[in-house]
Amino acid sequence: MKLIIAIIQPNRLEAVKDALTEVEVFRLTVVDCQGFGRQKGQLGIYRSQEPSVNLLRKVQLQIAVNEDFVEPTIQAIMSAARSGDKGQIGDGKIFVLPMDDCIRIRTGERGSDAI
Amino acid sequence: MKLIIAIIQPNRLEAVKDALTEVEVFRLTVVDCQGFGRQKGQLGIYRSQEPSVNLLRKVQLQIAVNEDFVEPTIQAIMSAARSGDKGQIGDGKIFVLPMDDCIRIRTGERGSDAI
Amino acid sequence: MKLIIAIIQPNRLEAVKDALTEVEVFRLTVVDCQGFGRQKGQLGIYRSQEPSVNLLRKVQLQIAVNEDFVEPTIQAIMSAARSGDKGQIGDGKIFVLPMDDCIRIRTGERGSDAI
Amino acid sequence: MGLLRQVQSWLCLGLVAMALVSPPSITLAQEAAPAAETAAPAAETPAAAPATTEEKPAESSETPPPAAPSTKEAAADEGTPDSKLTFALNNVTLLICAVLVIFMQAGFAMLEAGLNPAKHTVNILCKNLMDFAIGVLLFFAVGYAIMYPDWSGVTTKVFDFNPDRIFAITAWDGATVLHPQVDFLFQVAFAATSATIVSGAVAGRMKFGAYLFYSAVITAFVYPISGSWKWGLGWLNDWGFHDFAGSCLVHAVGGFAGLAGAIVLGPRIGRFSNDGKSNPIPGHNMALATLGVFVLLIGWYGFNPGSQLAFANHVNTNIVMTVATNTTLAAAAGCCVSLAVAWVLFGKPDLSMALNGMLAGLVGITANCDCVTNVESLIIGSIAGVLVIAAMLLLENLKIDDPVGAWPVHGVCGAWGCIAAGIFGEGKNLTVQLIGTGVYCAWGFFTLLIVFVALKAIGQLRVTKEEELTGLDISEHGMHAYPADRS
Amino acid sequence: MGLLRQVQSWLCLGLVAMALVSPPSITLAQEAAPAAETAAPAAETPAAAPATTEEKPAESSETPPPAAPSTKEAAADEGTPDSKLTFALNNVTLLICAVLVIFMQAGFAMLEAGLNPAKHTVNILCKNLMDFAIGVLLFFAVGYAIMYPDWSGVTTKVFDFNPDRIFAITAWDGATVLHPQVDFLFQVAFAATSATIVSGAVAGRMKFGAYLFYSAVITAFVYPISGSWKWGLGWLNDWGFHDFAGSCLVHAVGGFAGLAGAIVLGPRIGRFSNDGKSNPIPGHNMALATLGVFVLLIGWYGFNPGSQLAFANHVNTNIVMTVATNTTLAAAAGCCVSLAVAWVLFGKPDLSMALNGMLAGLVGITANCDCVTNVESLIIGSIAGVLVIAAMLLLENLKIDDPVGAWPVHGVCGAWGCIAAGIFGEGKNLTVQLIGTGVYCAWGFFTLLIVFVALKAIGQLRVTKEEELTGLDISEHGMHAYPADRS
Amino acid sequence: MGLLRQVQSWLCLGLVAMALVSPPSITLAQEAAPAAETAAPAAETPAAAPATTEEKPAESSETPPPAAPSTKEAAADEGTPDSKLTFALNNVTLLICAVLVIFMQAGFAMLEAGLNPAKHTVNILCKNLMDFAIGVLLFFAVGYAIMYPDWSGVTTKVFDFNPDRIFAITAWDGATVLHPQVDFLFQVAFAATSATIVSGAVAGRMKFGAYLFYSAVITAFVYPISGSWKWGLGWLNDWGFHDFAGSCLVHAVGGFAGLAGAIVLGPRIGRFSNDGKSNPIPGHNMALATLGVFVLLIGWYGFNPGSQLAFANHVNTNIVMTVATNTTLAAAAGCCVSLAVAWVLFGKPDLSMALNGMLAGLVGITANCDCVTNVESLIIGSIAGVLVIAAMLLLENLKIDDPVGAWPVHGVCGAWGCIAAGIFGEGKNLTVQLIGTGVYCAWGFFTLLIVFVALKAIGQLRVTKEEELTGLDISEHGMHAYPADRS
Ligand SMILES: Nc1ncnc2c1ncn2[C@@H]1O[C@H](COP(=O)(O)OP(=O)(O)O)[C@@H](O)[C@H]1O
Ligand SMILES: Nc1ncnc2c1ncn2[C@@H]1O[C@H](COP(=O)(O)OP(=O)(O)O)[C@@H](O)[C@H]1O
Ligand SMILES: Nc1ncnc2c1ncn2[C@@H]1O[C@H](COP(=O)(O)OP(=O)(O)O)[C@@H](O)[C@H]1O
Repeated sequence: MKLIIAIIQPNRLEAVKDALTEVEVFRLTVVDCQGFGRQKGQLGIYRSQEPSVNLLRKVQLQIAVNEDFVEPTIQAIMSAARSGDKGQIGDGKIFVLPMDDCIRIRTGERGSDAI
Repeated sequence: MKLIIAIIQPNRLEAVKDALTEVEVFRLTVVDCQGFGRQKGQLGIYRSQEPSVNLLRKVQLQIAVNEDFVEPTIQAIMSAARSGDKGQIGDGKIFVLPMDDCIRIRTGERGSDAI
Repeated sequence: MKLIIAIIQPNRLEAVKDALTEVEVFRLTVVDCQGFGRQKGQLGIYRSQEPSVNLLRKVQLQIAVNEDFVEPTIQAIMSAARSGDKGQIGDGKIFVLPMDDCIRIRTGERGSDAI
Repeated sequence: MGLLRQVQSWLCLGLVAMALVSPPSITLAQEAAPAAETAAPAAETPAAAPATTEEKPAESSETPPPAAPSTKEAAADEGTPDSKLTFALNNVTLLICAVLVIFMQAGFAMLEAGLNPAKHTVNILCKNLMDFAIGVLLFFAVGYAIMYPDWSGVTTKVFDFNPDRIFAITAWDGATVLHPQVDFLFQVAFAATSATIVSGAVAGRMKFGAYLFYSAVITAFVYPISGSWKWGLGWLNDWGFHDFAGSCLVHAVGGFAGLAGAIVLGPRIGRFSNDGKSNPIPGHNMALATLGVFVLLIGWYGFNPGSQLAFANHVNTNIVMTVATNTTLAAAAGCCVSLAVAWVLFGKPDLSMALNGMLAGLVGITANCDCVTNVESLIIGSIAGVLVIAAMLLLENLKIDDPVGAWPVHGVCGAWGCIAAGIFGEGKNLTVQLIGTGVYCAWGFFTLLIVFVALKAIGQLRVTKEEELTGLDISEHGMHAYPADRS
Repeated sequence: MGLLRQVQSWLCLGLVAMALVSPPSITLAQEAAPAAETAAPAAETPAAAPATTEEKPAESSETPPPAAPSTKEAAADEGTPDSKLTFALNNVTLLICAVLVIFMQAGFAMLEAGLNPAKHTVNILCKNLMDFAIGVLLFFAVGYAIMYPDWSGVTTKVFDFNPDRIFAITAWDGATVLHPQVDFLFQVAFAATSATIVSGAVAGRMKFGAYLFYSAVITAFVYPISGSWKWGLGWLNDWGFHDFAGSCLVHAVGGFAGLAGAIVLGPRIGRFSNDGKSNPIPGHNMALATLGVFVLLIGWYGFNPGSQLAFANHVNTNIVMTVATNTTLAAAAGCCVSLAVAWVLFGKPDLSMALNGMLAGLVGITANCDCVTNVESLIIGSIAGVLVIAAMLLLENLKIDDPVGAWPVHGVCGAWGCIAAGIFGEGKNLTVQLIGTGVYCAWGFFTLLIVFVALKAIGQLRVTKEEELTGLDISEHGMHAYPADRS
Repeated sequence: MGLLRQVQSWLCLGLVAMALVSPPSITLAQEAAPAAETAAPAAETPAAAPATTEEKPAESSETPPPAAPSTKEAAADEGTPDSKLTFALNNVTLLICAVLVIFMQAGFAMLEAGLNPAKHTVNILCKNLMDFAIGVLLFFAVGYAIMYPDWSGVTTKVFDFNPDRIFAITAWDGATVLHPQVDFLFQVAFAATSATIVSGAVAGRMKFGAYLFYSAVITAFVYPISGSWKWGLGWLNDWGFHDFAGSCLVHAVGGFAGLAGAIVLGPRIGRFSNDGKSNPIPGHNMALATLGVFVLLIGWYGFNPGSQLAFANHVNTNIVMTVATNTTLAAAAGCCVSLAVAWVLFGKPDLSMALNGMLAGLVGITANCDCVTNVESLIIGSIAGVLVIAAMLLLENLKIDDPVGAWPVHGVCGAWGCIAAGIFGEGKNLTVQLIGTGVYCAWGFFTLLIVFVALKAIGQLRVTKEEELTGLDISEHGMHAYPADRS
């Protein structure tokens, strides 16, 4: 079991969700976050001044998956989260973390059944 | 050391906090999130239309614990986070992640003492 | 590769970001969160009543780093996140999680190159 | 209708009897009467005395238009350009005042929304919108008829209605000083206010249907019936009770009704811990709450000055201007004193107390702003600023959960306003003021207590624990006030 | 200018012809004329008849100031204190009404912002601010001149302008009942309203530049031209068409223009799924939206009562007060009915429908509030409350995306208002009302359709998909409405 | 009091001397005098000339009521119905204007809150609430007495007070044109405005106690003293200085006081990087800020038209209506020009600049709206729209941190307003205008500089770094403006 954390552009969320549905990943959790990376300038101006590079709005997806689904999930995210054809700086990252256990609160099921 | 991530219904937060206190888990971090799972329909209507299934508000708990506390913590969350007696779809998940190290910023203590 | 999760006081964010820049950690993700720990009383009064101890506003940093950078990153956070000289209760925690993989969405690079 | 009329009459009488534990009796009424007679001309304004000799007396709220004794005299010079201008000026000004009072609905809505958790916001907004909408319809249907029955000379009744005003506004007869249409508008805004005051006290746990029901009861019956006792020229008016713009008639009735609601409902989940600790539930948006108070302040310039009901001669103009300044001074004093007291007692300058202090000052001056001096206004406002804090602490001790402080602000300071009229107001009788105040507080409290207990008995009062924790927005209205962009 | 004038004239004529599929012809105009003549004195007010004999007739909106026939008579008693007071009272009151109407801009801004996702908020605020600013400049430049040409007696033209009012307001000649400066102010507020109505229908996807352009076109040409047909004493006025405060002239024109925009733009991304399912995009802040509606309600007390344009004699005062109460009753009825219908149909008391219902009632009563009774106002408001829901469901079915419901509220209920005047209004001709309504709806729709199609043709209408998803705040204005504290 | 009086007098004289580097001397005063004399009747209104012959001259702000020379004449026809109506109309209208000006407090609060980070919101709201509350109390205590001393004929003093107005409002003597109570109300609203302007410039880093202190100093002394020089009929009035509604008296004084505060406090942490880069700190809620500007716009219709102080005869009505339209035109021009300039310079249509541009236009027209034409208003507003951007860029270059742009909007455009009166205003002397403007700017700047430096010296001015980073809400008031639902 892995926990996949993907940080993407907010405006790609719908596309990524659709792409994940296609590889049969139906469950995920979304967290608002702000990213500090190589991208610049989303905050153009304020009172005629350009704020210095700063935290930009991002969205974080957390998806717990069984091993088989790791690669399809990564591919789905990658293809749908890119801005334009070649991607842009700021398009984000995917982190894959090992996961020891998973529990479904409703039923108490554990392990890969509970994902 | 484990990092326990629990995604629960917002209205169960108080109950879960109380249950954790009873098993002597006093420290935790809470993050607002939105979940996409099997639950439907929290957003009933808007201007007479039912929005399509969508992201529902959830709350995520992050709790770093030493090994001994893993099971009690899971049990506490499970018992307190269920809606009604049998639980409902949407009640959420618990993920258990391995954790290499923990540092208390104030003192610089590390490892299981710092939890 | 490790995922470093640091929970700090919101007003130390700028200082921590500067400290991280100095150890050449340029990329990070920030999530708003609320902490329940040993600290008390941030919410002084409301309508003449002191709310019971409760969730206090914190900021969570998520930083994916290669092994070499783990210690410098921890040190940078520790030094910059402490309130005053000796630190105060509520200054926060750092968790170090193992990470299996990292993917840069824009290019598809993987592993330590993608951090 | 005959039956309803009788039942209502008896109900009223019963409640009034409860309120008057000490027997007031005829004697007292006679004591009060002469004081009342001199009240109008003896207002604090120095210029009033010479002016009145040549003018018809101020058409103050003491003598509401429909029964105005000066009707015939006014009719006599109907055709003169002067009377036409007077008529226009009076009515246009009252229209503007009515608009300001209607604006208060927005103030109440923002204040209550701001002082409550985000998860009840849609419910709060919907309550405040609907109590105005329903209030207008029901006051048009029956409330106006009940509040202004045709009681000339008859003062033993506690309930009656003017059949010409059921679903209708009497046509302008070309003679009365006020146009009935604008009179209705001004009065209906007051009626809606008394309903909306209750809203804050019962926030966060009442079923929406229950809210609509009691809101209808207040605007259709509770407020008009007790209103008729004074402004409908009923028995309390006869006794010489003074409540210029409604500290008791509007605010205390609403505030005590809210108290009844808060008691019957019980506190919100988590408001008081099992170990008895008080655990305040902070509002989610202080900017909204502050905006609400500013809007209420503005609205009060319609509420108080407008209550003179006439503007166009020296006496009236004089009173209206004094009323406006007194209102301002009391608001400022209440605000400063509340902030200062809270700062001393709790160690921080608490914005929520400053806001409530300003409202406390405004409510406190409402009954007496026409008959006290500027400096007395400062005193009245300051005392209101202390009272509101004391009342809040009392509620804490009694473990009664009033989310916005409706009872401390409107109930307690409303009562204070009428008592202050007795203390400071020239020619006002303190005993009468105390009795009248008691009557209105009891009336508001007990009538609504019955309504809330009845709703509770049939299980229609409070939402379930689950629904309350989820928030009334989702559970009652199926929508969030602040959906995230992506949802 | 001569060319432009001709082109415009022909364009207008063409559109009007389209609207009038059934030939109305001269005959009909003559049928209507006598009805119109009796309209003013036959207002529902009982006291009007005796009063008018001794007074100059009500300077109602039927006879706007610049061309007021009573000018000379008024001039005669210019110097009397009475006439000076009348002048002052009329103009001061109209100024206050103008301020209330200008306040509506804030209401529209908050309502539209609240009912849309957070990511378009800056864009929406900027649109609503700028359409007022640009509207003022352009109405001053040409709009006012076009809307009030010097058409005394000539009614065959559909477009003309008064050269003295290009970049200028005619000086007060010491005789007209209204001061031209305040007349301009009141009128410009109306012009800005009609532009701002469109804003809601095209929210979330239009380029900011395109918005400024069409907004300029509306306030400079579209609204003034069609406005001149009635309030400029043009041909529709001649036919006896009745639209007291602008259900059609302002609201229907704006609402149908918005419909054209919504159609040409197409729905927002994700609004309708590929499988045809409707997927509403909820607003991000219902508190803001509700505040907006309350502000609009307040503003309407300037919009409707102010449209009488004169206040200072019994006839006027009488009408103004009735107008205010009718407005209130219709708003309340619309609100209650919409909430109730939505509750029954969809199972929840939907705040967003109650808000739209109140606006629907307000729009519906605007044309006829001077010529219907209180009870008829309730009926008109109630029907508007049903119509607004029906129209929304229709848009859903047609897959037209109107984010705030501008067409259901302003377009449909605006049309209903003028038709209701024909049904309920004493002495109003239903056929004329139907024709006039059709003309205004068609005019608003087709003129703006041309503008939007043209903008689309040159690729200046809609932002890119990427920009829309990111939100217009960042893509068009480079800023967030709600930046996090740390950014 | 005698000592304080002397110290104050000398202090004033010193500052005035500083401001007048070039010696103005007696000669200049005499040059100016005749211009001033003709000013009132020579207003741009064509109808004014014939009208004035038969009327008492316009009771413009040139001759505030308490010292009105026409008092006796007015008293003569005290008893006529006409004079009573005139009195009522004047005072009721001024009351409404006062209410609009008080509403501006809400506008300032929302604007400042919206343009600052969320973590200072409670502090900002509390400041804006309290400066009104404290302002009312102190203006009642001493401010009103200082601002309107009994200076008939004596013009060499710079400070005095009317002992009858210490903690009291003089009773209405039955003769003055304005009722003292409403006069006080209107004036106190202006005083509170000047304090509240400063608030924006010092946001986000000042101790709450320090804020209350300087706010008290402004409303009790700084504003009343300099106000008396003009509106108290003091020496600047004598020289013929013209500031119709307070571009300098209210706005420039407040704006320059704010500049002093911003300089003494220094910029907020992070506002300018160590490498000298400017790093703007965006406001947290543009919807709130925009709402604030709309409310301010509305309030300005009380501020400017109300400053005529009389409404009830042709001359006054004429001026008031022109003032209202000029105000609107300047606001629109300022808004459009600012947006356009910012768009060209920085590539995006910046909402925050459009908002400030509208305010700039409003401030700029305030001094001269009674004596310029409509087209001149457009020019004045447009120039203000440019000036506000230039001034902001200047502050950036000087590394002065004025979070809401109080100095560019109120200071610079306030000065511009009075200078523009000299340029465009008929019969106004530019030299006098320049001197007067200089005096007010210097007075606002230096008096508050002293206050701020003194507060700094005793360590009571600025919060600690830690507190500032945490936000003033928690550190000064112990509460969040927007607590999460669960906290
Ligand atoms: N090493 C990292 N740790 C945590 N978050 C990261 C890391 N790298 C990137 N991110 C997140 O991803 C977002 C996009 O990163 P960016 O540097 O623009 O991408 P790229 O690596 O493609 O240039 C950042 O805003 C940040 O939120
Ligand atoms: N595999 C998963 N990865 C990430 N989040 C999940 C996953 N499964 C469930 N969740 C979270 O838990 C919430 C509840 O899930 P749901 O599917 O309703 O529960 P159940 O599995 O009991 O049907 C979801 O809204 C989502 O936030
Ligand atoms: N074991 C833990 N699991 C999750 N979060 C924690 C844990 N310990 C601390 N935190 C987070 O760190 C914050 C500071 O914790 P606190 O207990 O005040 O620190 P300390 O351990 O130095 O006393 C808490 O508010 C909480 O958000």
